[in-house]
Amino acid sequence: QSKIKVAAVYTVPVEQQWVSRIHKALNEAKARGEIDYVFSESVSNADYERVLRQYAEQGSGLIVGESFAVEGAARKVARDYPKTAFLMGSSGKPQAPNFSVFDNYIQEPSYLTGMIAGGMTKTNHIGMVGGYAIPEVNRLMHAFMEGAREVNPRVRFTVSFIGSWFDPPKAKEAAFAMVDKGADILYAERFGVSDAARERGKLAIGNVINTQPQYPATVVASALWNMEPTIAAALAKVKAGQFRNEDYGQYSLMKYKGAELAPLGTFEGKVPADLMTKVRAREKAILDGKFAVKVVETEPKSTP
Amino acid sequence: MSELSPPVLRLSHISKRFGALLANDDISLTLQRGEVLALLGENGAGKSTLVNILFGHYTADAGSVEVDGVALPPGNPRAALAAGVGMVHQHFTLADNLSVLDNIVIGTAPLWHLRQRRRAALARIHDLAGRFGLAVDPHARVGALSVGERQRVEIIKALYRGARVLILDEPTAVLTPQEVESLFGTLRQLIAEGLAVIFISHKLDEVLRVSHRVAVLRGGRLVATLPAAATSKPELAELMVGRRVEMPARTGTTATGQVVAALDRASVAATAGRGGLHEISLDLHAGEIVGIAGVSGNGQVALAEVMSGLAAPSAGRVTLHGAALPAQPRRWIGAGVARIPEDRHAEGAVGDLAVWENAIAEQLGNPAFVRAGVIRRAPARHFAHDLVRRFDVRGGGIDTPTRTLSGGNMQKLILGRALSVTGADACARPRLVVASQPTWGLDIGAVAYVHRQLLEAAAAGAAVLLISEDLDELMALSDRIAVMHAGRLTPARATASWTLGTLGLAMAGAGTDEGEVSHAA
Amino acid sequence: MELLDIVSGAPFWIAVLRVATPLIFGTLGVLLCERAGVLNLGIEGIMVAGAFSGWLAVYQGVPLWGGVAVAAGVGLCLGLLHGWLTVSLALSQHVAGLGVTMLATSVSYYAYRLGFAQVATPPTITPFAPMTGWQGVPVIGPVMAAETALTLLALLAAPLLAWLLYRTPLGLAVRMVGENPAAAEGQGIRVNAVRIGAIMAGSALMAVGGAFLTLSAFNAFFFNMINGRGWICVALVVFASWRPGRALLGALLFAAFDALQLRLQQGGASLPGLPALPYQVYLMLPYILSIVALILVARRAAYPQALMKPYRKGER
Amino acid sequence: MRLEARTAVSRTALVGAPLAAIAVTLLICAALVAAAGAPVGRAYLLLLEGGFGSRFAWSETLTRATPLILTGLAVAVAFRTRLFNIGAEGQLYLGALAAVAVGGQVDGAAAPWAASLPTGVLFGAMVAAGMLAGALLLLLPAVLKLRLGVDEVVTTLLLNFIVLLGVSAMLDGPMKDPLAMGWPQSVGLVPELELARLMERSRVHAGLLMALALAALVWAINRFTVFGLQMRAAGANARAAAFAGMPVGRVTLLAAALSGALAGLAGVVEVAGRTGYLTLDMSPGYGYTGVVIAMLAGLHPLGVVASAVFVAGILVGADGMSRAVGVPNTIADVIVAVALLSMLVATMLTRYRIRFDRAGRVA
Ligand SMILES: Nc1ncnc2c1ncn2[C@@H]1O[C@H](COP(=O)(O)OP(=O)(O)OP(=O)(O)O)[C@@H](O)[C@H]1O
Ligand SMILES: Nc1ncnc2c1ncn2[C@@H]1O[C@H](COP(=O)(O)OP(=O)(O)OP(=O)(O)O)[C@@H](O)[C@H]1O
Ligand SMILES: [Mg+2]
Ligand SMILES: [Mg+2]
Repeated sequence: QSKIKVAAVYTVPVEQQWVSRIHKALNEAKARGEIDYVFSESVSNADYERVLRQYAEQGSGLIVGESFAVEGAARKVARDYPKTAFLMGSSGKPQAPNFSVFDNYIQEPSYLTGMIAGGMTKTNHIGMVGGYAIPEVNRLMHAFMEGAREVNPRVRFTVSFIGSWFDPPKAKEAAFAMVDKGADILYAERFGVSDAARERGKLAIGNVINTQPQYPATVVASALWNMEPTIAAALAKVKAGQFRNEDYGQYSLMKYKGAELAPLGTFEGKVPADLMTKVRAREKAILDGKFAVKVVETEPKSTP
Repeated sequence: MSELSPPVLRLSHISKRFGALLANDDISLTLQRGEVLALLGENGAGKSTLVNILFGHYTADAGSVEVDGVALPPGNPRAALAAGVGMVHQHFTLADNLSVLDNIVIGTAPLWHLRQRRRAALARIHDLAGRFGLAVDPHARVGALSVGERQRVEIIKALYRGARVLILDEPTAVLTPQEVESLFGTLRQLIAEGLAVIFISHKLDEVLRVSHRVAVLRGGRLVATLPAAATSKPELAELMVGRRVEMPARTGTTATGQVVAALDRASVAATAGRGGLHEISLDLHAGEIVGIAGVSGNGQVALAEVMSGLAAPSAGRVTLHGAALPAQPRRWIGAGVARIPEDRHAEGAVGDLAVWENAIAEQLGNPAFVRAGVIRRAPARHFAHDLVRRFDVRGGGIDTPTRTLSGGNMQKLILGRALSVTGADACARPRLVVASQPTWGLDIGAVAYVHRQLLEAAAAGAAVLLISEDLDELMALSDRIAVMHAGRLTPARATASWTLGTLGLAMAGAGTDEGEVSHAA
Repeated sequence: MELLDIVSGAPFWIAVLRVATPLIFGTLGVLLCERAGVLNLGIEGIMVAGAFSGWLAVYQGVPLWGGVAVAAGVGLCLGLLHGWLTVSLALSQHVAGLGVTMLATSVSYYAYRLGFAQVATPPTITPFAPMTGWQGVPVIGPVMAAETALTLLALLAAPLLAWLLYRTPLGLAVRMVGENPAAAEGQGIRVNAVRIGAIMAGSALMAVGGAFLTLSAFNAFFFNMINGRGWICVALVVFASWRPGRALLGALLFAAFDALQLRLQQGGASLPGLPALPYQVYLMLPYILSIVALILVARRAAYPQALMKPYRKGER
Repeated sequence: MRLEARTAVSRTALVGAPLAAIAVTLLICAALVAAAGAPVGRAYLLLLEGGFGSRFAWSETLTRATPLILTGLAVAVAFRTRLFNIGAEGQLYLGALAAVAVGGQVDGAAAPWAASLPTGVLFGAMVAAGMLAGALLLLLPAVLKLRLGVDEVVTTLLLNFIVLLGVSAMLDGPMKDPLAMGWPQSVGLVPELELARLMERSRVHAGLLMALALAALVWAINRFTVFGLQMRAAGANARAAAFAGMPVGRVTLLAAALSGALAGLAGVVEVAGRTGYLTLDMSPGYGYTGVVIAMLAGLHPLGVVASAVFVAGILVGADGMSRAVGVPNTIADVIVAVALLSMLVATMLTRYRIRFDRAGRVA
């Protein structure tokens, strides 16, 4: 049968953690021979609408992207091409007939990594470095903090934002400053943070991607985002001619394997067993639908 | 000086073209050891071009330069320096923010050396200063030096490198008479030691005094080379200009009219780089020319600023027809004050604007040229055409950028603009003319022209304030002369009562003590 | 008070030096160019190119110092380009500079993408290690031991440049062509050669500053990672009144504000006397203070007189 | 090597120079395209087509050119007066912020104070607010330059960072759209304030007409008015201008205000014509590109229009081309950068000739 033509439009380079997950899932689908995949990265806000239109004009069956700052434009294009499926990273609602949304709803594993961090910190102080305080970042940070508090009520958090997605040296500086203040586990939302942790012999918690291969002695656990379920679901709908306006957010949940606590890997056995028992129990509760991680999207603040 | 000895310098068949203009046309010259050759010519005759070619700043289109029989590579000042050619440019080429020492030693050591031999350099400068009477503090910042001192630095620069041919392009244009004397002393010293000198000047007296031979350029061509001893001022003037030059002079005393402008114990605080005024009083009457003599830096700039509406006196009063005006040039222009600034490039005109735009620059409030903020191009350009014609501004038309005019022509433009303002309050002619150093750097023909204009303005009833360092000019034009020294002014006395001697004494500070100034009026 | 605690600790000064290092290189580079009379707005791009080429070289197996040399070499080439445009051809220095920035940035990104088309995580290298040997040295030891050799190089570059400018014939020539090129020419200095040389050397310094980010501060290359640091250097040179010593001081001051800003931001609500400001306000702090500093020094600033004035031989 | 001014510039040179520059650009970039393994000829055909080859291409090019014309004009006006405004980017964002503050929705409708106003008046207020914001932002460096001698290149550059962070704080705080799900973006403009489309199914909006009108206006100011003359005079020689009685300080400030207002308007037009609301990544460096455009145009207002369309066309065309032939899309920036530099060199060579002296030494 004929392959589905998929086009992706990213506003940042494909190394950026968030986008790298979508890119990976689509590349895998391409490798499996399911799709023809083309993409544009670092597409500026001003160009986004045009690029969408051009892909739509070229007969793409499915267009994937992140429409956060270009919501209006993306929805307009979708309206103009009702035959094309649009699957957009978005904080908004789906739009009839063909505009579906998804988001990195990985607060569940974030919560679990928070538990691990809360249990592993000796100084009861965790540092968190973010790029910008946007919902995609905030809700994971909140879930992480909640998880840490569950196992360790005395834990303190230091939060800071560096005002850039792409400044690892600066993220590193922010992380160093946290270590200097006594943090011994760092929540690595940006590149650079794990690096700082490694240099100072501290631990780090990964986010969205698994950086343990690069930092085997540093990254304890990571909350992974897997875009594969989302992409698979969307492709299935497209193939069946049933793609509609839906919220694919759920496919980023652990239940659908859209998110997971990365294997402990090098830290297998180094995390206290009783702590891991608690974590596994929580994980099961989540999977069983007995525990829901709260979604809070306000800007997280350092604990006083 | 033997006619048979080979020349130190030989210029053969030099030609240089700037676009359509042939600035140097097949010029050949020689220079002997111990000789001073004067180079004469109108503004734009090609003097600076020729010496710039000789020094390697410009590249000639044709011809060659030989020093001691060896041809210099074209367009290479390093080679010229190495061959012993030193040049003092028409406009000083010194870095203001660096010390005198730095300005002198730059380029004398290979660039990759790790050390500067400052001690040895200081000793050498000291030695040169003593030998040639060129006193200057090697550690001073050049920006803080007077014009005369800078001139000395320029000459030391050349001598420091052991120059055997020294080129001086209009070295006296901005020097005071005393500084000129000391420069000539140095020159005599130099030729005694065997240097050869090329000397450019517009002042024929000077030329006849210091030079052995005179070469005259006209329109880029060498029109004559004569021994200085066998020629005269009128002959040289005629050779330069191509016709006889009449220097206008005051025709007896004019009956002076009412007071047009008055300074009453006006003071201005000194600022960095310009002296102040100290309780100056002076009346300017309609129809008279009042000359202000003085060594530069004694407050002339401040006086010109106050009388041009650029600065307000900090104490005392300045009145025009009995009323004080705010220090806004626009108001002064409107009140019929024609102003000719000292520095025509920096203040007189905006070089990047077209001639016609500069011509109306002082009249942007005049309804004849501007309506509702929009320039009425037709009348404005007509006015400029007329001005260019009446004041004989040569060099391109009214659309050429003003910067390409020669100094003399730019001066005529400025003069014409100032004198043709038809003030808002219906004064068809200027009531007061404030002219600062109006003939600096101009050739003799242009000087005659400017003088005639000033005399005509006075004859037409304007009061003229002539600030000048050229005593001959002052004596020739002024009805009364006052002398400035250290921000104070002597009473203005009839020109006839001054001699060059008494003027010089007053300029040196004698006779401007407190008592005399206080009851001057 | 917390501020005092922050500033009195060695970790703070370690951070300051680290943040300052690329700024010191960049500022000295701009300073050298401007002393020779040429504004170099190419800095932002030259730093990108330095960061990329240095990193790429090391990634390809060249030793770390080789990477630094490669970055410097790329800086020299871009400096030559800027020099050719602004000096030989006397083009507008603003625009040529912005053009060089655009070119160097876009070509670096292009090359990176060609070489690393399908990367999930950015490829890394092993960066410079801290100079732990300094540990025993009193007072500065604990701080220096946490820095890499590039930081030491930056700290040494300032006095070296000062010595060069004020004590050697070459330095005098550089200052002279920046003050009055006609005068320099009249003294036999080859103005264009000196200017282009200064721009090349200055650009090499900038590129090394960029390389510090990929070879020492971090271990990978990112799009946008220079993040405006180059522009800061342009400001710092004015603040420094074109003096190498003050440039060093200025870079350290800016870095101190930046390091402090991170720490104050992290203090959150806990910092007494300061309300919980949006984090952007803290990020603004170094820029605002730069402008304030510029206002304070403006009166004394002694511009190289020929800065931004192209010199065309034989033209007045 | 030295430069020698040409006396007469031939018409062929004037036309030929830009063409030669484009040829050189294409040649240089061909190497890069080939390095990526893409077919060069086809790539360039696609570029041309993508930038100028269809109605859609033109509509996109003109959409992209609209803010560039305005920032280009802003820079041209300031540079003419020798006020080196590198801060158009910041002025653009502040202008956009002001526009949203005035014309933004409150609870899904116009703000209470604005609800009763006729749309035309509200539109005027929005435009005025944006222009005023841009003007005020540039007045600060202009005043600092005039009064204290603070270098404006540096202050305008630094202000870009400050404004962007300030806008970020506003979009995270008081001006955040409560309906944007926490994403930092401003509330949307009242729909009636959005600019009309000029072509169906395209993004070209009435902002283009505003930009063109302003280019004509600035040209007229430069050429016909006293203010234009005064701006040039104050820029070329402030001392001489002051001596001739021109109010140099006031002229400089007015020019700064005009420049800032134009850049501010670019922000207004982007919000009202393209996005409908303000985000932090709205401008892909329009302010900096404005410098490029103004200089390509030789600071001539009408030239600004031409060079803005040219640059926009390359950006749009090269972006599409990169996708079609599979080269990294930064090729667009490479082409613009190379085009800029070769265009500068080419136009210079129309005015000067390069002479190699007989000595042969390259100095
Ligand atoms: N750099 C230049 N570019 C173009 N034309 C020039 C240049 N320098 C000189 N000229 C032309 O050459 C002619 C001769 O100029 P030059 O400076 O040699 O005159 P001069 O005799 O020194 O005049 P002055 O007495 O005013 O100093 C001028 O009229 C001018 O047209
Ligand atoms: N950039 C230029 N382009 C064309 N011609 C020029 C240029 N610069 C100078 N000139 C010409 O050079 C000649 C001499 O210029 P210069 O400035 O030496 O005049 P000047 O009479 O010596 O003035 P001053 O001595 O008062 O400065 C003038 O005739 C002028 O036309
Ligand atoms: Mg001359
Ligand atoms: Mg002259």
